[in-house]
Amino acid sequence: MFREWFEGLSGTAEQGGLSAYVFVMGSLAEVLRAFDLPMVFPEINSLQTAVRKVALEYLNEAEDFGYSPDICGYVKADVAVQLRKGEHPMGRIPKPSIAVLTNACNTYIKWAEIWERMYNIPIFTLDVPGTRAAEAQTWKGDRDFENDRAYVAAQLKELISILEQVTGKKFDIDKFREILRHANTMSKGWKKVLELNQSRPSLFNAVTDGTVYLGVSNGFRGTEAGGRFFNDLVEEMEYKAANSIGTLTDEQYRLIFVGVPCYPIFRRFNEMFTEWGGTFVNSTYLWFAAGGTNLGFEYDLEHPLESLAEGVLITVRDAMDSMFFQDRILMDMVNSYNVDGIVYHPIKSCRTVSTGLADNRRSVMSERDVSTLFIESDMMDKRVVSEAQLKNRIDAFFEGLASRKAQRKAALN
Amino acid sequence: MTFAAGIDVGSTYSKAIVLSDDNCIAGKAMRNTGFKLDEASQQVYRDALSDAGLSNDDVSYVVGTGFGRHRISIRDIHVTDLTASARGAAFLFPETRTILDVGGQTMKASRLDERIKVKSFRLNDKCAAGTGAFLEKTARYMGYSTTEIGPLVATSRENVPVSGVCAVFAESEVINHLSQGAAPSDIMYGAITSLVGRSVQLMKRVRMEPEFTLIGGILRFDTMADVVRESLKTEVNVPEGELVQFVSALGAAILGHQRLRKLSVDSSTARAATTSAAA
Amino acid sequence: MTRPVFEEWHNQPIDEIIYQCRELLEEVDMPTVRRWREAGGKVVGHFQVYFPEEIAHAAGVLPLKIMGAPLEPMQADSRFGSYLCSILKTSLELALSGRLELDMFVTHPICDAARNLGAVWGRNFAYPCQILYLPQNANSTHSAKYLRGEYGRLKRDIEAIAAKTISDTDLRASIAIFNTNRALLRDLYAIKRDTPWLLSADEAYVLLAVGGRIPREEHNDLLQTALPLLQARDNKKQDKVRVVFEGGFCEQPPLDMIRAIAQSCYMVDDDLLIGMRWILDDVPSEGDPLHNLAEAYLEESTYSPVQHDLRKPKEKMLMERVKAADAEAVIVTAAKMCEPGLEEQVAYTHTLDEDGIPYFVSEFEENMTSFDHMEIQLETFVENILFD
Amino acid sequence: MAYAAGVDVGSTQTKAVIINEDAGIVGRALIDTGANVVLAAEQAYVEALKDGGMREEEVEYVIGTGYGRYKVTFGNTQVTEISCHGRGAVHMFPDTRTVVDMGGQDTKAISVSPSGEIQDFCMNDKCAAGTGRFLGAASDALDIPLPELGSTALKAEKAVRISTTCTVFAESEVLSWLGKGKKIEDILWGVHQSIASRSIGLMRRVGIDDQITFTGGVAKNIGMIKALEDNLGMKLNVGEESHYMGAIGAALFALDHILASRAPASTAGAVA
Repeated sequence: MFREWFEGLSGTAEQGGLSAYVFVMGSLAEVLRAFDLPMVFPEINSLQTAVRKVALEYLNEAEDFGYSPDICGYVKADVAVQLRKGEHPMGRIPKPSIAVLTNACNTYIKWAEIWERMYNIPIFTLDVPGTRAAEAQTWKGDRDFENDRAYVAAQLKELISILEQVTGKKFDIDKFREILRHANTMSKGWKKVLELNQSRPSLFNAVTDGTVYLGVSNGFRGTEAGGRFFNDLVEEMEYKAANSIGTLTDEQYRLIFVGVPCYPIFRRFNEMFTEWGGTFVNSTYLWFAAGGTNLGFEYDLEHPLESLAEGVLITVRDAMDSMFFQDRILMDMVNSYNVDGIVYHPIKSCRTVSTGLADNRRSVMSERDVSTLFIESDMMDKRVVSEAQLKNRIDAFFEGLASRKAQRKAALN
Repeated sequence: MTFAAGIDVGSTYSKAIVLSDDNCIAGKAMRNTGFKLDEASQQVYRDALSDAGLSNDDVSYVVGTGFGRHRISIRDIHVTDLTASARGAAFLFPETRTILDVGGQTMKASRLDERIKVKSFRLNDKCAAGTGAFLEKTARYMGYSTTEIGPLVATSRENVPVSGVCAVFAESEVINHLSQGAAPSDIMYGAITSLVGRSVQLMKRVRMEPEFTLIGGILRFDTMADVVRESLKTEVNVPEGELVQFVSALGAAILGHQRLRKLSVDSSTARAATTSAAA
Repeated sequence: MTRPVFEEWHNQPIDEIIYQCRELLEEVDMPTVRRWREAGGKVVGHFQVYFPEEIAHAAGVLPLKIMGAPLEPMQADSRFGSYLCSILKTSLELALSGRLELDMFVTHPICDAARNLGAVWGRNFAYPCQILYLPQNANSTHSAKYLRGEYGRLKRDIEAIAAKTISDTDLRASIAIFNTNRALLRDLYAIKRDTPWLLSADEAYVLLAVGGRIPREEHNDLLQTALPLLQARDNKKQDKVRVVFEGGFCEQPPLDMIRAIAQSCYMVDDDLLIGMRWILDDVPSEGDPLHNLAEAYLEESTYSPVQHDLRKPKEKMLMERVKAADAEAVIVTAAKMCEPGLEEQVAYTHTLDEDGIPYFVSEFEENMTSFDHMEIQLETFVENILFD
Repeated sequence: MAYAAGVDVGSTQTKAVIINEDAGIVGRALIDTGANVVLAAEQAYVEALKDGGMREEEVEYVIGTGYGRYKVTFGNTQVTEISCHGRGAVHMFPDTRTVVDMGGQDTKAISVSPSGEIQDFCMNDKCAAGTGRFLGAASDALDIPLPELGSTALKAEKAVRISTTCTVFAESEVLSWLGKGKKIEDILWGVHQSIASRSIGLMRRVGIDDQITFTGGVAKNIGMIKALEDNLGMKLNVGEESHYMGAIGAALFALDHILASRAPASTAGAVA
């Protein structure tokens, strides 16, 4: 699926066709597809350079251009891709005709400013007010919610008219309704798949397999293929659950992963856990990086635009909540997913997902009897990924889990 | 014959040069700085004078520079080593446009214009991973002294990558390499390559242009310059022998003579003014 | 509040006034806040950069600018990871160490780290902690209307802690006081720009910054007294480079660093504590006050790396600042680990290169104590501009 | 009589400890790790045997720990130094709930259960800032031998605030303070303070509980003990063997293993 997708992009690049740069936390694919705008996810392009072990070249090129070693690695890898006229290990990345972003990550805004300067293209920031304080979500009917929704709705109208100018196409509400239908299928499926992993043994690894599903949900939202993929996935997982076919032959420890994966050593990172019989049953990455698709929000096809505003507000807000106010959600999951440990992985690149994880961890540990591991590295920059140090901490973490287990057994006998 | 002196008090070594007005180096000296900066500057100055066979009265102007420039009590003025090294480098290699100065504690890159003014400069301010200390720590860790780095690397056959995240963490990396049987010479070479990587990056940050002149203590090891040549794929200037460590002191002395000329012009015009007034 | 919380400067010569302001700023135990609370006053702490302080003021609550402090974040460190700016840690440290007591904490989405601070603060303190969602899309026709609604929400939350309803009359009165304050600050900056020898950069900074620690009425008194005294100084004009300092919009450089710069330069304009000077003109007093505040935030405001506005490309705005201040050079700084600040540096330097304006780039941290790097850069810079 | 051994291969020093069945220390050795890690492990072990006056065959089980734990080629298995320091500390001071270990390039804070299990731990991640090495740098800069640093620092009147975090730059900051005429002891005390505050940050992450045991090479430094105690407002456990704690813990795990293999019902030694 991804190959196809990247080949599609290379095609667009060669023919110099239109393309929209979008982000995973609120891609607004539903709207862009209605205009048949090919979507480019710079975040995914950047992480691919890390997975393909060439990230450092790209980072260095951006740092030579003047960007600090301390800023987001995704931004820097993309700057280098742009400086290299779209050259990318997986193909050619087209230039943007427009960039559509949300405030879910403030660095998106700084990032888009770079393209604004390079290409002077329209930049559209859909501003989605998030939850103001822990446990303080507002809902339909509440005056504060309506104030936010009116704001989002107005911006969506503005986005649509800009897209009409950029593409020279009229907005087609029926086509749009069709796209929402597919998006609904996907959200339903995404939610179900995550829930199914509560079963023992766990059916998929939330960090390795989960990241692949995430890619599909971002790249194919609003398409029939995307909907089908998740329907099939649900079936597959239900079958595995019924026949208790686990992802590990011998599941010892059930873990939650908090943060963004360590892409420079993606497989190896996971092995350091599976070696000890640990598997990730869920990951906050699958919530925020899916832009809240995990909520299973379904659009009301009778009132597509109104419902879009509500849906975007609720899902993007949830993506943000799952970064800032996630401690509560984690506490609940410790029970529902029978979790032995939580792995916190703050990274140098990203303050959005990393700031305050240490505090989050404190509050989870104060309310739940669960082991946690706190390891720092990066999603892009192998200069700050020290495998030896990671292994040392991970081993100690499992040694602790092992002796806890032993103690519990002893207590039972 | 008038003389000017340049005194460069660096974090590790202090250097002094006495320069005649026909730009000949009359005498020079170098010694460890220690932490009594003013004392160090006076001693190294005295050494340079005796090397030149001159006395303090023979020297009409003293310019201080380097990390300890503010503490040199015998100075007439002080300038930073960026300004001083620009003059020094341009004196030795008139076409110099980009200077890389790698010392024990800092790494500096600067770009000059044709009038030897520093147009743009960058210092490493992250951590020591990008400085000479990184090499010295790596060497010391493998049981070699700083002076042995040069000969050691000369025997290197391949490049064992040493990521320069943290000068101290690099040590545990070195343990692994060593216990996996890598040769110290190759590890050292790897360390130098990683350091050069950072220096080249710093030069790119100042939008480097040829010619390149490399100065500073670390350039004592020819390998450093060779690796820079390789990665820039162009020739680089390196001052002869120990002169590579005296470039700032030299530049300071040159600035000293400039000031002297300016002062004499001013005073003569002043005299002219008074005489004409008298007439 | 009848009794002032900051009287030390009263009936003092200008140097003494400035000294007292510096003392207050460097006092990490927040004496003025303590006095205010002892007198029964409530305090809303708001994280740097912009906050509509008029709304808190109208409820008789002290709006306190939380801008970090020169101290070791011994407790706050355990709440955060390695890769973070200092101001976030030291701000939380002020509260965790009991130096700072609040009745409400507000942060806003100026950057990812600052936004997350809302959740962190909330987990550590019982009083209300929230995020004020200032619009990140300044170019929607609906932004002002939305912000008006958001201010309405904030107003209700402040009324709750103040146990007082805020009338439009209250708001108009507060807006008038803040208009005066903004006008006085514009005068302060005019002196900096037109006669920089009359007050050094560090003096100007402390006169500005104390405003974040005391009621605005008091700050107005202070400035109304100080400005004429400054103009009456008979300092000689010196041969110094006129520079613009960019990069102080959130975390503040240490006072010693500003002093170090002032020794060799005239800092004729800067973005230090830009939030206090965010609104450029008087906020109209007639009409709906909250709407006027919202409108002013979007339409009558300066720029910073943490607000995206299609109408204000930051590098263009910087060039205008340089021109308006008739500056010869720019010091492009950023706080260590400040994502938006560091990203902006690239656009700034590329434009400065194109326009051939001398500059140097550096990073600072609010609690750094040695400036070797800063000094060598400054001196080289000055040496190369002044002598030939 | 069977014996158990632990070999802790650290970044700067390698320690070996041999204990008897009653967990009494009968032999120990400490050498510099140097370039050849495998050799260092062997030497330390051999010296510990010599020190205890026993033959290698008498040792039933050997556990390697520390950075070079996989380089203890003659060991039966490996355990991380984190588990070992926890275990060792609780053995030496049974009421230990928090362990702070300051070594060559990292500082660890560990919280342990009464039975010595690791509940939680934190280490410096980004770089060697605020580790024992910081003191090494200061001692180089001031050329005062490491063992005298602490006592010198305690003569201080007022700590100089050290803001540099980079271990290597510490050297130049220390020098520049000297240049500015600050007293050596005040600067040193500042260095101790800055390390203490960073490690307390780590300790607060795992939660500070009565009692705290201070282990690792730096635990010999009275200045650091004072700095930590002042800032924490509580006393620390510091033992003669603090330096050997990792090796002791490893030896105890080895002993668990020996006993467990004799009595299969036992659940001890789950780690090893």
